[in-house]
Amino acid sequence: MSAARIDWRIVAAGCLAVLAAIALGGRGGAPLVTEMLLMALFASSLNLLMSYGGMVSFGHAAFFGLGAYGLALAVSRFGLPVAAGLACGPLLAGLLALVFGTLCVRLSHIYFAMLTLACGQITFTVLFQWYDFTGGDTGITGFMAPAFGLDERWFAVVVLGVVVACLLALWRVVNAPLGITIRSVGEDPERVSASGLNPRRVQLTAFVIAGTLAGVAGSLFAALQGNAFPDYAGLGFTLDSLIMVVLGGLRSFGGGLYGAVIYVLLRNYVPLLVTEWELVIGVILLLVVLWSPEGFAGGLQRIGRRLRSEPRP
Amino acid sequence: MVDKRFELSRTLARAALAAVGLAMVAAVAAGPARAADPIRIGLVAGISGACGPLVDGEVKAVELGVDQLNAKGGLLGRPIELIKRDSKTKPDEGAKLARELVLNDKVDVLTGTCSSAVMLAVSAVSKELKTPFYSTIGNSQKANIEAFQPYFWQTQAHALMEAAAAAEFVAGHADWKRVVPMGFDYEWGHTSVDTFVAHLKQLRPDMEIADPLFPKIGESNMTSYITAALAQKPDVVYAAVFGGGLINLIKQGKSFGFFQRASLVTLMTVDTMQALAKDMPAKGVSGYARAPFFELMGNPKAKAFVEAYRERYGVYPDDWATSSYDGLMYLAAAIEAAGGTDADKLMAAVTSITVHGLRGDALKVRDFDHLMNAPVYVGDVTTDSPYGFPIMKNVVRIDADKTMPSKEQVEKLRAAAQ
Amino acid sequence: MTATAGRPILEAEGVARQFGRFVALGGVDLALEAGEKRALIGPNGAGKSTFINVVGGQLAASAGTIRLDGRDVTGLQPHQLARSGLGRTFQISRTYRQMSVRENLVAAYLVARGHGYSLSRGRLRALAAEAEALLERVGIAGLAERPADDISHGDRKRLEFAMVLAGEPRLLLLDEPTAGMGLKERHELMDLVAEEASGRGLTLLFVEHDIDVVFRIADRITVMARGQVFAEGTADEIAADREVQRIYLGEGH
Amino acid sequence: MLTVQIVNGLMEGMMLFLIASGLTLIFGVSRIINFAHGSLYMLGAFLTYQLVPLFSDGSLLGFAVAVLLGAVLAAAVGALFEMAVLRRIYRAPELMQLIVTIALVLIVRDLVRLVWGPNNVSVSMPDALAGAVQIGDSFFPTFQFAIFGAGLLVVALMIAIIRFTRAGVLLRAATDDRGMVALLGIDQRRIFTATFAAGSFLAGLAGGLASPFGNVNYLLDTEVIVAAFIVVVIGGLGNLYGALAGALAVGVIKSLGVLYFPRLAMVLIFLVMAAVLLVRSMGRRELQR
Repeated sequence: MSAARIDWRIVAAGCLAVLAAIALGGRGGAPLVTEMLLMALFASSLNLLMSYGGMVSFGHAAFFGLGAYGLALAVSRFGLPVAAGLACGPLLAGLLALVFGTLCVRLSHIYFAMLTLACGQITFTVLFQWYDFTGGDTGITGFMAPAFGLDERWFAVVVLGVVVACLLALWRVVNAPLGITIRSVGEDPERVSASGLNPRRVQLTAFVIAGTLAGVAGSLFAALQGNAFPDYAGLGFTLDSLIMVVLGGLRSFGGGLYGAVIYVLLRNYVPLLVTEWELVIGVILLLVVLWSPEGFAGGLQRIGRRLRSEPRP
Repeated sequence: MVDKRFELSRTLARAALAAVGLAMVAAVAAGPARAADPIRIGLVAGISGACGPLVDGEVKAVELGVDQLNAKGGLLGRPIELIKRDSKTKPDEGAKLARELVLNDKVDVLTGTCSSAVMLAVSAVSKELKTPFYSTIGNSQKANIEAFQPYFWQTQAHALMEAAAAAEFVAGHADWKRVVPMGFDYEWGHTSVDTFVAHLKQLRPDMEIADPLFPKIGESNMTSYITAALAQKPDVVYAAVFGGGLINLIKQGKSFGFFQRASLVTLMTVDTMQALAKDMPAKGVSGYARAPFFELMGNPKAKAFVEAYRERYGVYPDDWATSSYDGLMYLAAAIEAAGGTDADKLMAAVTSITVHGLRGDALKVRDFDHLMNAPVYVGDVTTDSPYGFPIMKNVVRIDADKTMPSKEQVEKLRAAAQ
Repeated sequence: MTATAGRPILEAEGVARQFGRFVALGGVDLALEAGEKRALIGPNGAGKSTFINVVGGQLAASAGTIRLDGRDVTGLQPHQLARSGLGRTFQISRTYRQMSVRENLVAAYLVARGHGYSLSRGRLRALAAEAEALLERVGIAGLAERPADDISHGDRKRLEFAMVLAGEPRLLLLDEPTAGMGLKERHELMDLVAEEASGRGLTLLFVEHDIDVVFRIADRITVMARGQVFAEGTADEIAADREVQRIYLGEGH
Repeated sequence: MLTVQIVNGLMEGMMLFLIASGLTLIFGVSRIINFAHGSLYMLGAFLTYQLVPLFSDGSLLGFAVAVLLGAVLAAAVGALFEMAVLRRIYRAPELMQLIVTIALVLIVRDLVRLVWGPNNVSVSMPDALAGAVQIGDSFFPTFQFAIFGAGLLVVALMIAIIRFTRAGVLLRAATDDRGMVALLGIDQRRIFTATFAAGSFLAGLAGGLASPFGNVNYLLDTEVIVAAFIVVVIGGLGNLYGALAGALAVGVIKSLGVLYFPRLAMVLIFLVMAAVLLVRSMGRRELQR
């Protein structure tokens, strides 16, 4: 039995690569690395639902946005210190994930997706229209210094720490009995049910974990920016997260991570070359689905298999 | 305990991580430092996303202006370098790009934002990094009032001023007795409607003002709002809407016979008139505008700009283009007055100079809210036009002193926001 | 665990189920005594699978009562029934296709033992040993590493059976356990089922089309037709029943 | 006032139905949630913008020809997409099918922008539809009646095709049971291609028909797609009559919302969508195969 242990060498190598990128990028480049890290966490949280739980959410950005607003509202409306606000974000996201999740897990497949879409759009609309409380479309700004007023590089290092911790925790979850159960439900909820466990409860558990982690990412994103806007809960971020998971690779723990790095880089650098950057991303997405449906991770594995099966001269 | 598909072969994972790391390193290391000689302007524009249709003219005009300045030897003997970025009309993206532009590309000034959210997000970066930032499209008053910061200035009439100008215009029509206000359902729309109503109540206490209507921003089907407005039997509808949503309102309104029964007063920019062309109603539409080129042709500077713009792009500049060009020229004057691009010296110059621009010969930015005394042009839309698309006639230039909030008002609003 | 003979473990009274206007079950009465092996036979569309699904909780009954060990369990969810000692297989076997055979069984154990939400990986190691033993018993230990998607139809049936056994049920519902299998495989599987059922003292209710299998395994046989119980009795009684022969044996198999 | 809003809501609803009909058709047959439906709508609008000057100087017939031609071209794009892309991945998880339609959204949006530029454009109303009809002391656009008629025509045609033609029989069979069509010995791929073409035709038709009634720009796709999803979900995915009822209901809710709960209209529509999904799911804890 190959107990999926964490290979600390890989973790260390990854962290070193990120630290090197932060150092080389300087103050101006560090926010890009931070964004990549936060998107990696955001996409990985969706990946828990999609690759493991078999649930495709069209409203995952709601929890990212709620994480951001949890922080922004706690500080600006309730006068809490930023540290406490950072706890409020994931908490708010987790709570709403519990509420929305309770409803959504009653449905499956495309109906589930459509209900998450509705929940996500309701969240967005409330954030967008409730001026007196959420500031509407002009959001909440100036409630804290962006990145706590830290040097961008130091903030990126802090985020690296939090994101690595969250991903390790997620790794722990998916390789623990709970992770097996979540995958079982993703594969066949009827079988789980006939075996004696309520699949909806399992789905709800996964939904809340994913929502909370998305909330962590959203809170830190708001901290990076020093603001919160309804966009953070909008359809744009939801589609981003779906695209990242697919680009990175479904059915792989690293899918969210790879996808975030690839997508954020594409989105950052393609517009420098062509105005029609969406066209380029669209074509890449199409090619990935057609030629490597399991994304970057799947492609890697395929190459790996080919290397192993071919005798070396 | 892990299914093969989930199990990452370690070498592969390492290879992947190395690749990812390399990619990140390569990515963020891109853009080597350049000589400090040129004056760099960072243009963060919503080239894609919701602002796409608006910023087209802005980008063209700024590129034209920079080329013209460089052709004359730049500013203070230094060439100007324009660095253009696509904010995708997303506040987070705008803020990130602004930060990158300041820290990596060493830009001296930021500009280009269109949506209020992106403008406020970039303004926060400008404040933090002490980099001057001016807006020529986005005109939420929040940036001048509640979220004011010393490195920002606004070269437009902001939302409060435009709404006040619209109220002046409506009040001036003695035969209009009943008005229905309407605005897009977001901050700008609500602020505009509130300001319009407050102003109008003062100017014309006799006027009946119906409950306002708030269609969602960019609403594609305005018919329910049109019928609801017409049911009030208004003489005039004030609509704080623009762009695509405004085109919907006008075309659909036309189908309802709206313009035979009421007048519309709205933000009427050149691009909207170009888009509507022969579909513009012959009467019944009045507008307030920011920089209608046809009204500025008497000013030789404006005429020269319009001709240069036409020569280069084959079209007439819209308001966004004209005011962005004007904003750029104001910046140029300020840099020359400051003798450089030092942020604090530049800001001191911004609030002390008087510039002969496209929109008048005494443009200046006042010191307590960094708001330009930009005029608002009001008039009636006519299809009788030499340009091949409608323009406005009977245009009145409403000067800023009639519309700018007083220092006391600004301070009151700032205190209320605390 | 051991049931006292003579007391019904499952009682269905007037169990009905409609789909729109179509009456799939028109009031079925059926009682199973603890430890017995009952076959449910009948032509296609007789309502056998519907009955299994209603008892298993996958379908709600439109009317009627179901008692398990004397307790009214009508309307309970499948997982609640499973926890009350009911285990079942499906017509098209349900396993976790992308997971390995071993993982499938470990997952079944986790659920059965109430460790589905555990975060302790120690539990997995402990259960893996048990899983190994059970795979051995059902004869697919050699396939432990293969994804369930990759193994043969018959082996998947065995896997599903093992997953049900992991839940230590007292009542076992098998919906066409041998559908789509070859003759030899069929008998081997059903012998295994019978052996395990006897060894563990399980009560067995199975839907089966192969009359040989039925006569070999079943203590008693219930014949269904058009959503009703048509006849019930021992193998000999049913074999001798002319009506049954006419409407069922003669027509189909 | 109330009546006016209700009538207007029904009119708007019929427009929504035209938008949603193709989406629900495609979903019914192929189970694909086509995010690119809005893109085909937009394409129909831009093609009409391009073609109208060629055929029409304000004449209704010329406009109709331009719209139909635009819809046919949109159908061709849809069919091509089905054959070149979707066909390869019918066995993949449904998510993959959805993702390629998202990719198509991105591609079409930028292609439209490349061809027609980022600015707003306007399609002229045909003269015959430019006026208004007076009912009581209210006016309603002739155009909306024409759209209502067109909507009814589409419903009638779709019913006729589904009821009375061989294609319709196959369509119904495919909607009810995908495997059955294969059993009937019919090339399932042809049905899917035809369905995609038909759905795209309807999207392009809706875009073309609606174009004189509003603004046309390269951002039209997103505006349309969310509205279409709402209608299709409320109507019951894949259900034509449901989509009609759902569209009319959404139109009326929105129209009345302007009067009675102006700030809540959008949230309310999403709440209705959520409620419909949940109510439909009740008592459906049945076996899912």
